[in-house]
Amino acid sequence: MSKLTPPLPKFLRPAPPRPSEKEPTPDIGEPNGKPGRADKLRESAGEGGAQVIGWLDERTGTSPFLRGFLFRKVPKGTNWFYSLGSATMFAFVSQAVTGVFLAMYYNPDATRAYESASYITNEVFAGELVRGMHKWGSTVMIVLLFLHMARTFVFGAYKYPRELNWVIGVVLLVLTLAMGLTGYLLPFDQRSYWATIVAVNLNASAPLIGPFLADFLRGGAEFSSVTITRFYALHMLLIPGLIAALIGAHLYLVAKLGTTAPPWLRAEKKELTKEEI
Amino acid sequence: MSKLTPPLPKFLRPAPPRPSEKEPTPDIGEPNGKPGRADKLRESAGEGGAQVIGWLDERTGTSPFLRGFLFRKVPKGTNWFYSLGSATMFAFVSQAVTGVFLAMYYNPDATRAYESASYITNEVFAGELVRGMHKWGSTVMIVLLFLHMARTFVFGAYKYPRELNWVIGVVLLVLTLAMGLTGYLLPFDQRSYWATIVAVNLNASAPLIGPFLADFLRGGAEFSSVTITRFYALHMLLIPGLIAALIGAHLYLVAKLGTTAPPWLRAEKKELTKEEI
Amino acid sequence: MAENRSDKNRKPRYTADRGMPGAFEGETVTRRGFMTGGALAAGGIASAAFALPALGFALAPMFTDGTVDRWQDVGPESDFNPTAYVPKVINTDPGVGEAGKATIYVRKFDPESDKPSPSDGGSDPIPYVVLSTRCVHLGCPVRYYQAPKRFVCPCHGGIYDFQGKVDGGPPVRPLDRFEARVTNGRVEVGERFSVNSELRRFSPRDPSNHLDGLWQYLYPARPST
Amino acid sequence: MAENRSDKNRKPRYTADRGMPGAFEGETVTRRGFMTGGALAAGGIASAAFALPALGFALAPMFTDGTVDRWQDVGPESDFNPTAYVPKVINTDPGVGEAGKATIYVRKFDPESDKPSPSDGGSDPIPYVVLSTRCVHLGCPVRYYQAPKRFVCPCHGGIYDFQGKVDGGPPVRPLDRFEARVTNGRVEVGERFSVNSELRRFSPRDPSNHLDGLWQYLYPARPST
Repeated sequence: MSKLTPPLPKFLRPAPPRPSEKEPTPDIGEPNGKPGRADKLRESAGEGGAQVIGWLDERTGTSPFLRGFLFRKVPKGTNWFYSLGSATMFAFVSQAVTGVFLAMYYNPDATRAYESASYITNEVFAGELVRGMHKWGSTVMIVLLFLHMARTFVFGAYKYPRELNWVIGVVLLVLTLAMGLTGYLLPFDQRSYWATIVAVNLNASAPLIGPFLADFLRGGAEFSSVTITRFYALHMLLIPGLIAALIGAHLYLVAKLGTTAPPWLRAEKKELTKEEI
Repeated sequence: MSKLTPPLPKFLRPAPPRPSEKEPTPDIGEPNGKPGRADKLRESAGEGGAQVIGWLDERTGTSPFLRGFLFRKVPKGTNWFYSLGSATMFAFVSQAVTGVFLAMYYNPDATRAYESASYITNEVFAGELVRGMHKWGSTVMIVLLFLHMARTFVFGAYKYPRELNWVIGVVLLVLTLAMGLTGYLLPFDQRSYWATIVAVNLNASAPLIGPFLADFLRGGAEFSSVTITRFYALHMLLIPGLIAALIGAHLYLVAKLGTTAPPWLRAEKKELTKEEI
Repeated sequence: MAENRSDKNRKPRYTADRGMPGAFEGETVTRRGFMTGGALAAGGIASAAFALPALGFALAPMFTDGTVDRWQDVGPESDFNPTAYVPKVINTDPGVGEAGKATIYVRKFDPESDKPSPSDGGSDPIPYVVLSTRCVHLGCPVRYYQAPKRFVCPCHGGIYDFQGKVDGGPPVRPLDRFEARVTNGRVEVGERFSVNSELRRFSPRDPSNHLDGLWQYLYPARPST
Repeated sequence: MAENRSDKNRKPRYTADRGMPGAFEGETVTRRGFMTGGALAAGGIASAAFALPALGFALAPMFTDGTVDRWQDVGPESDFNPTAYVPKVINTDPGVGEAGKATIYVRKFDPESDKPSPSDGGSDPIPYVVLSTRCVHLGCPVRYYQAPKRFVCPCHGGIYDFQGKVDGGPPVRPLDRFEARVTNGRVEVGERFSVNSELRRFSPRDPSNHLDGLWQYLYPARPST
């Protein structure tokens, strides 16, 4: 501000306009007739929505990020195989949502678990559907995960500078399989029970750490009332928390490093270079 | 590349150096004697660590972010009150960790809940301590949250452009109180039971939506075996998931918009401006 | 004309008129717009396909009938009289152990003093007055004292008279009642129901729900009851 | 000298020598470095204060004695003979309902054929041979067939002979056994224990843990047993 003329005290000066309050640039010409009522409504509704979005955008600065993310350049040759990663994530989200709702009825007690699972299936509205989605969705997720991994491997998308993302993906694979293992016990029928016994004893067969690993999973030396709550806690809290965090890191790296072109296009490019010579 | 001289085929050319493999700039002079063994070890260990960090940094690009985050400029007058937000988050993390471990033993069944809570307290190693941390930690978190909110209000840090962060904070407050409410039922003693009955009926007293809200919380018209699993699912999955996501948004906005100076410094600045005139 | 005006003020209707390269004649939607819309619609349908059943699954208990259609024996007729309440324990949900047990107060119906009777339209009055101990303020258990013939709630001091009507404190309507009948000389207790201050009968409601005057429309019944 | 060399090659030891403004004499750590270190140390201590007990809480079952010190009656002595196994059901954990029940096979000890006996050092041999049905391959339940006098596991075809020793298939050691004693003419079953191929006695181990030769050191016992 000028220091020559004594200015008004600050509280008397008009506030500088906030960015959102600037005069709207009149890109819509003055209407030459009275606007129709419907038009006016539509316009003000649109403006209201734009104002809300503008208000949010001004405070969060998401629009440059969103523009960069949604309209980013992708390599030539990007095809349907590139959607396998998103599909896997969608499967995870579906598992998370159905899982939260199943937890509202499920009871991780050795004497009540089977009963509550059958209550979900037979009594609750849409229970069979939701439990089925969770059960078959787990298989779908693992199939999609392996397909996504195969795509990455075959297209060579694990190479520099994407090694770290491959490593994170492998950890996600292991965690997803651990979800399958811990979830298998929860219906607590004969199949669940014996499959878990066998799986825990497989863990016990590792030299040196095996017995400790099995004891950790069982919560003691024998399969007891603690085992099923422990599997439930791993299935609901520990492993999904880790998976969600690692999916975040995985996506961050994908957004940062971009995707690769399919190998056949890279080969074409190489040949083009040779022909140019 | 030059198109005049025929270059080697690509696979015969030496690979261009990766950024991490560039010659290290010799800021350490050539040693004039043979380096001592311990020194050498120390140096190579340091270099190894630096290489791992460099490898990660090259692929993730975290160091500019970290530098910006850790060495950002804060306003003059930033004081201990500004740590209340971090303290609240630390309390949440502590609740999450102890909660995951408590879930390994807790059984959300009306006939077993009290038994498993008393098993945790009396039988498991450090159980009294961990359950105590979770119980008292919830109070600590709510106290810290209110202090953080009071700091924000008194310092005027909710004003433009931080209104959205205040709104998110208020939602976090409500969700944290909901955690307190849902967690209170879980030990399932007389106090928990009647407090929850009263709380659910308080919800039922809202006109129009009240009865539906109460039915949603109870999982039916009467307090039944579904009520406690439902409270457990809300306490463990739905509400903590929302809180974690909103804490992320809250922190993003804090990092983006920065912190405010205390009001007395802003007042000083105003006076300075006047004096300058 | 409004049509002309909006044509003038907005983008041209046809993509060809906007000077887009490769536009087809008569094309009104850009291909990018179409793809975006299609992707959003497909994503929306896919999300709804799993989110809606899951939501219905979680919210279903709000819309299901919670009443239990069974009669529980509480003792022979000789246990009860019209001048004093006798506490009895019934089981509202066998699945939750101790928490499923509820105390009720039972006495014989007295045609002289019990007017009006909360009967179901034109049917006979219920032969026994069976009161729930759930305080209709916030659900704490009330206790009956014989000397003043009053029910008192320990939580916030609600007081009910001998008929279960509000006599003081915060409760919003009389104590809930239960159906009762006599079979082979034994008293049996059935479904819960709520009453308003005139003892008019309503479907079972939560404590804290008013049932008088216009209030009854602000606290709707469960859909299936 | 190494000291001189490192002084020359690294940053000067004193902050004053590095030309820092406001450095004190003899100061070796910058104030920023000290604050950073202090904050990290305080944060580390605070995190450890809640993370370590929580971890111990979660991992404690790995280090606690899982054996149950109680004797369960399985029937009178007249039920059993040395030539055939009789199946009996005991309860290993009453808290888990059906899942806590386990079948065991019991027969009388035969001093002629049962050599060596898995006795505890110099004590008397256990008067009854009580075999666990838990296959030591991966924990499936084995079944006894009288005709071939063999135990067969349905999961992966493990076969054990009349003494419980491995006769074929993947199992790594003989079937686990239980302590047994006779009290007032009734047979009582006690703690589980494991044996290796020479029937030497070990603390109870998981299935799939080898106990012969050097293997036994690769599969440690639980710390408290």
